[in-house]
Amino acid sequence: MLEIEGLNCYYGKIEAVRNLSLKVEKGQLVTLIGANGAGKSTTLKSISGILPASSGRILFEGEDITKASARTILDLGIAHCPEGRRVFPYMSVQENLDMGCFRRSDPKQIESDLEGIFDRFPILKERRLQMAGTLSGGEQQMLAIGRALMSRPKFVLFDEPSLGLAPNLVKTTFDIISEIRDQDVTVLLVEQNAYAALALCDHAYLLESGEVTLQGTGEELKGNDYVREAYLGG
Amino acid sequence: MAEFLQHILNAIVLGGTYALLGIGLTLIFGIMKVVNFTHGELYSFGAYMIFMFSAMLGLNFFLAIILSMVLGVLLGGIIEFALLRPLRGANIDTTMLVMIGAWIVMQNLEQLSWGGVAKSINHPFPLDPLVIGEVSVSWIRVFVFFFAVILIIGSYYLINNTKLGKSMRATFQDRDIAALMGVNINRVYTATFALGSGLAATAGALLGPVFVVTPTMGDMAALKAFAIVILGGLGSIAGATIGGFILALAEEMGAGYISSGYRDAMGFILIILVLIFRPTGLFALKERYG
Amino acid sequence: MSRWISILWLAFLFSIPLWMIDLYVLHILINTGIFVIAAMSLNLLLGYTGQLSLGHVAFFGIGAYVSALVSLGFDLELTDTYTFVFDAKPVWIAFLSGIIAAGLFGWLIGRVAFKVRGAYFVIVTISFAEVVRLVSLNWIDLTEGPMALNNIQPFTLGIPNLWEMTLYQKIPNYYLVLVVAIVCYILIRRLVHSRIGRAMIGLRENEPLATSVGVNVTHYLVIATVISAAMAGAAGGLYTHYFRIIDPDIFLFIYTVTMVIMVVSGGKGTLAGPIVGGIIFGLLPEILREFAAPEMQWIIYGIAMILIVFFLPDGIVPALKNWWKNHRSKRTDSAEMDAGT
Amino acid sequence: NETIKIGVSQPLTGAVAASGNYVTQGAQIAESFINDAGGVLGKKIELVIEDNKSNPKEAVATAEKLIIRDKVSVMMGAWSSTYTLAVMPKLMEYGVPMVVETSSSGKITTSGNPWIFRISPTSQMEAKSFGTKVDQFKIKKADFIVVNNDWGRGASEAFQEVLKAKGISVGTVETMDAKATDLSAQLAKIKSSGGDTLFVTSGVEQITLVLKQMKEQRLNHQVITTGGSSSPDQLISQAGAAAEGSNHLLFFAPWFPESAPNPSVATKFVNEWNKRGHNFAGLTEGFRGHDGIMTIAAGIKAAGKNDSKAIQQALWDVKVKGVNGNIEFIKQGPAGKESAQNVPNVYVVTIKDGKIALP
Amino acid sequence: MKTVKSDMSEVLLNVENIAISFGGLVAISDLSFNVYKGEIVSLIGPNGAGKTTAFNIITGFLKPNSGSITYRDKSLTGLAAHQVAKYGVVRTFQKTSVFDGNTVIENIMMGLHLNGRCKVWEVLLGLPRVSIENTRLEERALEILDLVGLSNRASDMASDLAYGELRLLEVAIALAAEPALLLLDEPASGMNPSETASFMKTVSKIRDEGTTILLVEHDMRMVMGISDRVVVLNQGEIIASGTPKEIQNNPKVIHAYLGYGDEDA
Ligand SMILES: Nc1ncnc2c1ncn2[C@@H]1O[C@H](COP(=O)(O)OP(=O)(O)OP(=O)(O)O)[C@@H](O)[C@H]1O
Ligand SMILES: Nc1ncnc2c1ncn2[C@@H]1O[C@H](COP(=O)(O)OP(=O)(O)OP(=O)(O)O)[C@@H](O)[C@H]1O
Ligand SMILES: [Mg+2]
Ligand SMILES: [Mg+2]
Repeated sequence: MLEIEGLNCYYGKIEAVRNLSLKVEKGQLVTLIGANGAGKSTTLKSISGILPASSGRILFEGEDITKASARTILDLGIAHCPEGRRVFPYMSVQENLDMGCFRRSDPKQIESDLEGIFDRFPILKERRLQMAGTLSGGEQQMLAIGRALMSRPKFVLFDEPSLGLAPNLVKTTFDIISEIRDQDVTVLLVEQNAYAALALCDHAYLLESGEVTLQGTGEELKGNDYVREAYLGG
Repeated sequence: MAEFLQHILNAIVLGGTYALLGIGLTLIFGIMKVVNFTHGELYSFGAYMIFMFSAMLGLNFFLAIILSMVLGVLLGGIIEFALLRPLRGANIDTTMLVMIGAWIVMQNLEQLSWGGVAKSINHPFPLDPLVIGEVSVSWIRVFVFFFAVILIIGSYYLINNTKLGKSMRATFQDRDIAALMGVNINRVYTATFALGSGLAATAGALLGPVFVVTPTMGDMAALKAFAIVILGGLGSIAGATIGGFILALAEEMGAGYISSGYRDAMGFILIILVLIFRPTGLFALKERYG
Repeated sequence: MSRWISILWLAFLFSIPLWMIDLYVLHILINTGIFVIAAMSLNLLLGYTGQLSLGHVAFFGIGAYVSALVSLGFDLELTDTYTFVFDAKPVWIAFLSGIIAAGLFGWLIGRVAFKVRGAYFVIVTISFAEVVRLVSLNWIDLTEGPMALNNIQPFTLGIPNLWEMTLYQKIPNYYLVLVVAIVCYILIRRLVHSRIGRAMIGLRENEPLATSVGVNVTHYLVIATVISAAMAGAAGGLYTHYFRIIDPDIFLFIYTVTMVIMVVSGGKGTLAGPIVGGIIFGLLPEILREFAAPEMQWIIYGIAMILIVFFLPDGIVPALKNWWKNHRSKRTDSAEMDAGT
Repeated sequence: NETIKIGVSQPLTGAVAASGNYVTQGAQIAESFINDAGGVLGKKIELVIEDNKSNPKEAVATAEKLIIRDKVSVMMGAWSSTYTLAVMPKLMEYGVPMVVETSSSGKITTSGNPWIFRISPTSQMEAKSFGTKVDQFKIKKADFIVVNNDWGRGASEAFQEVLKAKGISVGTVETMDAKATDLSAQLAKIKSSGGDTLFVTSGVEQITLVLKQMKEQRLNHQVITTGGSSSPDQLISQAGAAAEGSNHLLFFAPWFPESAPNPSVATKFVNEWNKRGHNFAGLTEGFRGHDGIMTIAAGIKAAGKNDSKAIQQALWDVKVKGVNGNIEFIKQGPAGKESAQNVPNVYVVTIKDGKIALP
Repeated sequence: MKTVKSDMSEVLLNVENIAISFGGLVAISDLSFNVYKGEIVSLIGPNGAGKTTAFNIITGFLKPNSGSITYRDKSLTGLAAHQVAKYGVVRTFQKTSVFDGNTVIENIMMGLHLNGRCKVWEVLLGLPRVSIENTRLEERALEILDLVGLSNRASDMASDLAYGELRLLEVAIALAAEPALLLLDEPASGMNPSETASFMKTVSKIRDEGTTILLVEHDMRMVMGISDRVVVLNQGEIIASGTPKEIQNNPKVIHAYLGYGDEDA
């Protein structure tokens, strides 16, 4: 479904991703692990079109989206739940969720999707009218997840979705992810909570200094000594 | 008493146009975070356009107003496209400097093309004023007031209740994320700037016939617009509206009962006081720490 | 190395009057120098604390007016029967009074800044400048209002009763401005390279974080505004005693804008920025004056600003620094390669 | 084939640019008149025109440039009293005479600057001259609205004095910022004062606004504008019916050049002005540039050489037939350091049936 | 309240009955707890429980509606944030927060603000002690970078750091202010388990050098692995406190916070 070939990304002169290639099959849950600064978020950003790749190719369902705008990419069905929450601080919870379905025009469906998200994160329903910027960190994270799902994507990029969530909600979040996978939504997941991510995924890539250094099934990576040592805390 | 009522009436009528200037700027300065020094120039541009259409080309007065509005929107769009788009992501001081440059260029182009002599525009309204009891107000001002009020309500609705309004706010709070939501960022930037500019040009087109048109007429107007935006709280349409009326009232009363020399000072003193007691303007948005 | 460059620079600046026979050029340099001082003072606020003062000209003007009034003397009818008479004082006392008065107003604005930041601070300063302008325009008993204060004494240097020199001529005025500018530069440099300067920069970058490590925001904003205002006041004093006229137009917004242009185009938050920007935008109008019609002068000025921003968005000095750094690293690279072969 | 340079400092941009440009156009007409007639001392004259940007500091800068860079030995300028006052110390410093063509402040000629030669009237002179005509206006109580600068305030003081001397009472005195457009507050106040006549001193733009807004607020005062630059034509075209019946003190009435003291000079000037396609409304200002340059040329001729000191001496004795009338100087100011002042003519015109008429 | 380690008898921080609400929303209804000298206490609880708000109140960023905060017998209630820092109570922020436009070492130098003594006039006069102090602060800054393991990035711009490094830098900045009590707000979020493990060692080191630590964190491995004591907050109230073991098995905590079957812990 998604295929990246030889991707290179720069921030000014800093090279953040180097010659990266990866593949995500339809319906799969693929995870990307790696140390801080390895280039995971950068990869996601260039897939969703907010950071232009400097070279390489990104194909989505056979279509080249390397140079496409974020809007086009969204319209193809890719949603990105970005790192660090990034909610619209001066908009209410409700308005933030509305932004999530900015490109949709099926009010009935939207209403039921909204209910679905409120079921998962009841606090959001309670805080519907609160300015998102005044939410607590975890509440903002829930909002960011909800907002990404509001576009009804067929492919979701999750960047550390469990960040700042309480353990019970971390669980909820992983439940959501495996559930949407079951609904045939493809997921590319970046997680620091590598145990959970590796346990859940179909395929995993290890990223180091902007390059893929290892890949395999979740079990394989979990079993790898190096990975255990460096990323799973021994 | 008559004098007092006259002052109040004057203030209300003036406040309408102040509010128009204020909301135009609150879109650009309050929401887009561009310190827009060309706001005053769009105001005088609107005034010159109605002069051109109505006084020089002899078009229908109301048609001339509409044309000036449209051209104001267009000019705003062009400025955004040519000057701000290449600087997307630059910090606020950088864009401010460009806008200062544009301001200087525009004002002197105006001076070059129209000359320094003030222009006056005739309007189709009767010269004899509308008399209400002891007070009076000219018909053109009544027209300007209602026109302004309609535009204010329209803008309010646009920002708060339409998809475009929502995408504007989203874009200027977090550009990348708005793009992720499918907002066409470039279009929103241009539209916001064009809309704000259009409102300024409209204010100019409305006030041109009331006052006279000169190349430097925009300077004070811009300064007041900034004051109004701050008074109301950044980015708040309601705030800018109320700020506009409050400023007009303060000026009118100050000039009437304290000293006309300090007329413009009234507004500024008011602003300092407001900000001392309510540091984020009258209608501020909340923030949190941590 | 950099010490040698500064010494060369100083030697050059001090030598100008020795070989520059065109007095008009000196006049322009004096005028530019005064504005460079004002721009440096603005840079302390805008560049280092991140607070944009769009009313900076108020401090400049207060310094100028106070200095003029103290040197001229004035009387104020306070009540019908009591008139406050202030005798004329020597110019250097007047100059110091101007600095102190501007500093005091800086303190006042700094206190307000305790409450407001960012755009709100901008508008407080604009409002402050407008109010001061209107006061100077309307308090005719004191300031002569729009009629301007005229025949202000030129600067006088000297030891009382022993030796005195009145600076009517260009050359001594040039040196005076140069010395004041150097003093201001040194003071600012010391300040920003100290923990006090770091506190200011911290405020600019992240106020809650700075507070959380113990930076007293009000305190440092007040310090910055007082010093900045006092320096602007000094520039104002120099202006008054050089041009020898002062009127409410000194508070015009365009002067603040000029200072901002100088600071931002040169590179805010850099020591050399306001000097470079000040020299460019101080000299540009004079250069243009020779070639273009009045409106065209302004138009070219505006376009020059836009172009600078487009091509050097961080300002000229940071751009030069970057260029120099790349240039050097390229050179050392190739040197290493040479050594390798 | 060297030229004799004459420095001109005028506001060509900024707040009062329109007036400065008219004066400059008048000066350029005089320049070509003189040069067509063979110049002075066998050389052509050349105006070096500098823009003082409607700003006193810039006025000083223009003086510096004209004197040190262009080495002119005589100047004309600098329109507003504030700019002129700013330039004056420079005249002392470098010893260069200046013909002052517009400024009205009394201070200019009383401060003891012997390099000043003013051809425009002070507000006192204007007021005094108005005093001889005041009876025809049948004033009982007068109000004032003046621009808040030396000119407006000076005029209001001078006219109040003359009126009070005639036993006429003075009601409200209001000022307005030079850039103010909304004068409704001041007018509302004036309305409640109960006067019958309103004296207005400001630029023509603001007078237009005063007239229009008076109408809006139903103010029925008789209007008299002072200061001489009010260009009634522009008022008629811009204020329309609101201008009807207003009276204007002028120093030149270009509609009736034949009734000027020097009809041939005035007619020639007006014809040339029109031929050049300049704005007719600008004539009430433009003539000053003409008269100023004519005076300077006469001074140079009388001096016999292009030398500041000599020109200063010679100017005292020149007699010039100007557009406004005959120009010759009397002494004003502290003894030994007197400035020179001309006593100009003052006219009154009225707008009647949308036309300019002599009352 | 029950003390866990009897040798920690000196109360460093005493929070008593604080409450705060925003508009109609009660964020903290009634919160009291102690922090003893030398311990690491974790404050945990569901999202929106009021942990960050409690930090804001303790460190002077917010004024509580009621209640008091005492630090070593001195009342902190109502003090401004910079004054609280002066007493040695320093916090980090949940949302990454560094001096973006500066290098890493400059960031630490700014954190060292309270360590410097020079007055404005001394600086303006350029007294020698100013430059001596500068050198001293620079050395100290390098030491701190060493401690958190960021020395290799000393001259990089803070804005170029990756998320995890930023989190370390934040802690380093706070350390520069020489806290006696350090409040860390989710410092390990965004770190992977290995990084968290090494970060835990850093935190222990900091504690061993005499700094008491109050920690807010959702990573249970860290909380359980490092804390001497855990306080659990829910909806603005304390629902439990005790040793990590006790807390882990407390049904109320499991219900409100941990969720059933926390497989990895
Ligand atoms: N906005 C930016 N500007 C400059 N450099 C950046 C920026 N964002 C990231 N980098 C650099 O790019 C590299 C890769 O960063 P990226 O954010 O992709 O890492 P990551 O794998 O997501 O790490 P983390 O787990 O900390 O989120 C890092 O070295 C970082 O310093
Ligand atoms: N300034 C504010 N305005 C309105 N509500 C606020 C404000 N600050 C906090 N809140 C609310 O108070 C509650 C407590 O917030 P706080 O940030 O303390 O939670 P927290 O325990 O730190 O949660 P998390 O673990 O998600 O960071 C939240 O529900 C939040 O929405
Ligand atoms: Mg990342
Ligand atoms: Mg929190």
